[in-house]
Amino acid sequence: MPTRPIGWNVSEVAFGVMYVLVAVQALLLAYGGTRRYVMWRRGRPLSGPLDRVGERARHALAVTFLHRRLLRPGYLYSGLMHLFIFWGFVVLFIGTLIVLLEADIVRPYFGLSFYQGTFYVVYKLVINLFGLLFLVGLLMAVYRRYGQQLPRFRRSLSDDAIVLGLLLFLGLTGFLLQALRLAATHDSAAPIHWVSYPVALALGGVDPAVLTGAHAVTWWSHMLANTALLVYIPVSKLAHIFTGPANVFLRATDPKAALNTIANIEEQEHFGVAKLEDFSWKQLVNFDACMRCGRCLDFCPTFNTGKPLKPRQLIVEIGAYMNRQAGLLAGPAGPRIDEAGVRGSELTAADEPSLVQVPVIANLIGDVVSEDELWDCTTCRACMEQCPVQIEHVPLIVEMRRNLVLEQSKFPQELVTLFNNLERNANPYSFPASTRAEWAAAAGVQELAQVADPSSLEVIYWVGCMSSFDARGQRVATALAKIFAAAEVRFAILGREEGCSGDPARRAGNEYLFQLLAQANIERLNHYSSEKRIVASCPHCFNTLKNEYPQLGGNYEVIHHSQFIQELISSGRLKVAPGVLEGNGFAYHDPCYLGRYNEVYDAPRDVMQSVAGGFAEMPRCRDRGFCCGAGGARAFMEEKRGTRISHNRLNEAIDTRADGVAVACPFCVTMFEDGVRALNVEERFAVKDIAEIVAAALGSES
Amino acid sequence: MPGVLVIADASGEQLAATTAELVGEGARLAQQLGGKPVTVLLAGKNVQGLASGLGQLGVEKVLVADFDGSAAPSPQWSIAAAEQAARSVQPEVILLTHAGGSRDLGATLAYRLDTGIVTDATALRVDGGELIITKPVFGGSAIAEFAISSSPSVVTLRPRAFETGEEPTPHGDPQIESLAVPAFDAAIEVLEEVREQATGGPRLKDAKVIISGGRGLGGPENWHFVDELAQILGAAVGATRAVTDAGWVSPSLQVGLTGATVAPDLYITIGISGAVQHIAGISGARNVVAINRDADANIFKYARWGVVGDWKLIVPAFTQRLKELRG
Amino acid sequence: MRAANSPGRAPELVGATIAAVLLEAVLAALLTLVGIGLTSAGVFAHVPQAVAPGALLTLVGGGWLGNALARRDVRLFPGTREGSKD
Amino acid sequence: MDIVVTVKQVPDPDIPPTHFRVDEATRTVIPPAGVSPVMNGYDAHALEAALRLRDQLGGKVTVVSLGPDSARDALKRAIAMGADAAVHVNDPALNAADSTTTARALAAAIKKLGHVDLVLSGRQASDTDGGQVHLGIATHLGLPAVSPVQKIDDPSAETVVAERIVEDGYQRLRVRLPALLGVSSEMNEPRYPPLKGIMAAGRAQIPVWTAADLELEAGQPGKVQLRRLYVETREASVEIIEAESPGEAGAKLADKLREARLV
Repeated sequence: MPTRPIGWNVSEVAFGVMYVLVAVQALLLAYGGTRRYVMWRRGRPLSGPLDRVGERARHALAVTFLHRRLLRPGYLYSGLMHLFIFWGFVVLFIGTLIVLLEADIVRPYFGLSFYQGTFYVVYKLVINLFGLLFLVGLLMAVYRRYGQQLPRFRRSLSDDAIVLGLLLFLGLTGFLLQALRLAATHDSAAPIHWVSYPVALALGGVDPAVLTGAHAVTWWSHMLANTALLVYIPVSKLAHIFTGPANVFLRATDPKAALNTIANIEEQEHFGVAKLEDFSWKQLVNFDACMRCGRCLDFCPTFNTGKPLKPRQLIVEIGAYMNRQAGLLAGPAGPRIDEAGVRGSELTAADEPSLVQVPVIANLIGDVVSEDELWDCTTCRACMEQCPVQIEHVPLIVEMRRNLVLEQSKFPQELVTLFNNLERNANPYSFPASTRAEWAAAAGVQELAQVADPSSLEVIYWVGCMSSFDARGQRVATALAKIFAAAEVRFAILGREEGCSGDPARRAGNEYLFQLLAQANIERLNHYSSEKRIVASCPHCFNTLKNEYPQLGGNYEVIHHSQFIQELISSGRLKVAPGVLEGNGFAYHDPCYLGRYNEVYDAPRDVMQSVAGGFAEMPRCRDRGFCCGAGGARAFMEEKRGTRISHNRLNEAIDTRADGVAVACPFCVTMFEDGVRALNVEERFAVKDIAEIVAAALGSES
Repeated sequence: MPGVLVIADASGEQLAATTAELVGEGARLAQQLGGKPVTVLLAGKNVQGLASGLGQLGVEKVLVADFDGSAAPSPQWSIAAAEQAARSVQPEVILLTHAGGSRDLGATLAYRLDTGIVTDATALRVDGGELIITKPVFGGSAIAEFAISSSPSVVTLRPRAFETGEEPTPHGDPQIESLAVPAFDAAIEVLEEVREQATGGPRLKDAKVIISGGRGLGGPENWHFVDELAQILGAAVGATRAVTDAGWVSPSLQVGLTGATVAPDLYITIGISGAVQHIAGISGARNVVAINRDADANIFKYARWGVVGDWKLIVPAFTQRLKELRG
Repeated sequence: MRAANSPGRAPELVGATIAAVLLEAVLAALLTLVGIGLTSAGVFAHVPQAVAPGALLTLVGGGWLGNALARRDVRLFPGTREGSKD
Repeated sequence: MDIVVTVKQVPDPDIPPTHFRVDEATRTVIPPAGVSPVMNGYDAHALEAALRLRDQLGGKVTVVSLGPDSARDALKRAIAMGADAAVHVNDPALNAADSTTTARALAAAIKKLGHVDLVLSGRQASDTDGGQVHLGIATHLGLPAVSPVQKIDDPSAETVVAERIVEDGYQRLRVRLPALLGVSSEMNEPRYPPLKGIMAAGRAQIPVWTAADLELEAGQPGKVQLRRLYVETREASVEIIEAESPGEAGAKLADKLREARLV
């Protein structure tokens, strides 16, 4: 009957101490956990109760136990690494409980024992397997962080080393204990401990007394390390064991592309976030959920061009600030993550407020997070898309922008011009609203107001400011008009009745201006039957109309022109001559607000397929695409820090050997057009909206 | 014997260039008003020497108020001097230049004399015995004609908008009378006067004329063409975002949505295609001139005059001709 | 805690003394000690049945104590009192 | 320090010249559709300067504007930016009046306000580009005036130091208070109003003073009459200069500009 004596070679004193330590562990674990909870409670209450709890729970479980967000294309290594550590940890923990069950309950109370025979054999085989996986995962982690020279791991914290060290030590001492006992007791069931068995054999020749002594020492260190780990969890990044799943559970479920609205803004006294208490308690959990994997940095436009804003640092520093207030020695509060020195970086120490100098009481904006960091963000969503625990960086940043704009009116000078123009002309430029439809007259496009019978129309074409005023944008709008004509789509534009959708104002934190602009547009759109489909050629307008206007009572069916064109082609209404493009064709660039925000990845690709007979896919594409640098009202600000985002992306497109880049957003167009001129490749590299490419393909037809 | 009083800008070492224009226009006006005399007031620090120079311009009578203080004369001293001169001469018209200290001197003087003033005039004419003053308003978008019903009529003239006297008959040494400046309230004390070397001409935001360069110029080595032109026209220098991004010139020169918003009378662009980000900054410009090789460039949509071709050939000739025109 | 909880205030925490939480803390501590007593008895006097309840009491008592201290904003770690500029 | 700022509402200076229309009969501007008038740019700089002085030394900032009902928007903007109070001088007899009458009316209004340490005005307004009314106000109030000012230094209860822009340089002047300064755009960047301010402006009650309130004998003719207001006719589309050679074109361009008296 294979089994083992529980507590072999463990003195009564040792056992006594072990149970006393339980008190210490419980005390500090509870203290740390409560301190964090107390901090969260300081946040604002939610507007309503949590919605869709069941769905949230299912999602959280899938993310936690199946690693839905950790095991993703491009992240196989780190995904498996974490899977091994996670399941190793879980199974070993259960294993310990089983022993406790046998020793302290089943035996004493029922005089029975299940810890033997077949169960025992299976138990040992499984425990050894997961123990091994645990070690493998940890070694992978060590290599990941200290072996591979990933830019995002250029610097690590003592916390990172402590956590890995503790876990490794536990795993190794665990197996060592086994091996020593096997060697000392000549256990007949030794081979089923298939991992530690070889070690036991190796120790075979050693004097049993020595083995027994070594065993005792190892036992103590193993148990003390275990205590240390449990105590360390709440004050270190290990807290993510609990906060991670919690954050995933609490994630925003409403249309992910919509920013929250400030209800009856006129009555508010206080706007956005100036201090921790201004965040909702749900948002505060974000800062405790981060365990610094750095995936948020991989496709981050500001991190990869050496700007002050680094999403991980933002979260870590606010988190550390919060934990210092909580009275916890949170790991990050020690040395700081500092990605300075990544490629293209021109950062000086001055660019980054040093956390070490941040006292417990400090200004969130200014001392903990710099204004530069907040204004750098293009709101491209790359960080949120990649974050395994679904931290919501962009809304956090916009909240702080809101405070700077609406309350302190502190923001880059360029935005003053932008806001004034939006107020006066309902467009970001200084053109009178009355000139908005001038391009249309030339292109023979009708304004809705002039249409005798609007009900006869199939769609309303939402042009957007860029395509209404910018000569380059007008070419796109005209191309689209040509496509509509070719497919005999009855359409009209709002023209002079159209105004900026409000996206730049909202992303820049001027929620009030956004609501003014949005309400004006909703009023007019509702005036014309709101059943009409709206086709938008600007992903920013598209996203705002589709996902944010409902917040203000504007519910429309909105689609992007790439979707509409695909529809026209697949339904056969639009005849295109495929493969009209000779040469190497185009690379396709995903606009953030079309791709990541609205998951329209395939429509534009299908269109490229059918008109250009294909396209070049860039390494960074789809949900892992790279921003052009225009989002979040950045298009209207100067890019003073770091290197140019648009150039970074453009070089990637050029490296595909394509003759040009195809985009589906007027802002991407201008960013890249400026880029090709600056890089002096205008002769050999084109920038085109897919609408223009399609229109060109029509040429041979009509 | 009433006539025209010209208050010359005597702040500099020698006679300001505008004085000739004032005297020239003053004489013309005096003619139309019936052969009235022109009197010039020179008020400032050691201006005695400048008086004879006025003779060259055909001036017969000069009032000289010499400031004997150590520092520069305070605005209030200048006003006191001007007011004293006006009261003694009793002119029908008082002319000043619309530049430097004369701008506010003219206005304050007018109010002291309880009469009307029109500033920054570009043309004067006597119409039925009445002085009609033309000036651009709304930054040059419109032209206004004013008349002043009270006397004297105080007018400040836009520099370079008026011809200097056509070959004045040199009048030998003019009759010089020194003017005693009465006591005045010394509420303003001059601490120091700082002369800055004319760095890059006027400020972009307020400039009446701006020369702007774009990437079409090819590279920073060609930027001196822009600077030279600006020099000659006393214009400010501007640039597109592409140019400032490329680091050819300081970012402070950027005109456009993310740079300065300007509204000059004349905006000359060289090698600028006219991206919306730039156009957005110049929608207030009155007269845009476009020099660009691409005939379809967007800038021509906003230009009043355009030249299509290689700026390398156009600009030097343009600059040369301007030199000639401005003597 | 209440004070710090009021929104809009700078988040300096009013560090309470053990005295302020004496009663609850003492209760929790007693519970813990009873637990430890039981486990010790179980181990040293060879009454295995005492171990499990003992351990449970230790766990609950310790947890309660930690939670009580945390809620009353007692600072257990050095250098984390409000205003500390380290 | 109690500061009065004079503000004027003007047609949006960004109206493209091609869209600029005037009614020659009434000698007034016809603004293009959807373009609302704005606060004169230099006045915004003056207000910003006043707000900063107040925040530094305490006291009160009052804005005064003369103009028709629409001018109230400029005053509301000023309150939104942070002004403590506003007065709207609004009287048909005054609104159409000339610069001398305007100066007299504003001076009377400021006098009526009582104690004032400093009056700040924009160096000129972007409609008439006169740059004289504020100096008129100073003369009527018997205040020392400095204009255009690019910088205000060590303000005290008795004096301020003003940097006055002159040809190729500036003068540093110590000015005894009360005084009037004509502010130029070099001085600062006007702030964008915080939302609280915008809301406060919405609720603000702005007193309206008429000529009678100011004891002005209204209706007396001004000293400066606008006889004519017109827009120079010009082709909407660009005139491309043709010539044998590029060089010739360049020279011809110079002549064109000369004809137009632009150089």
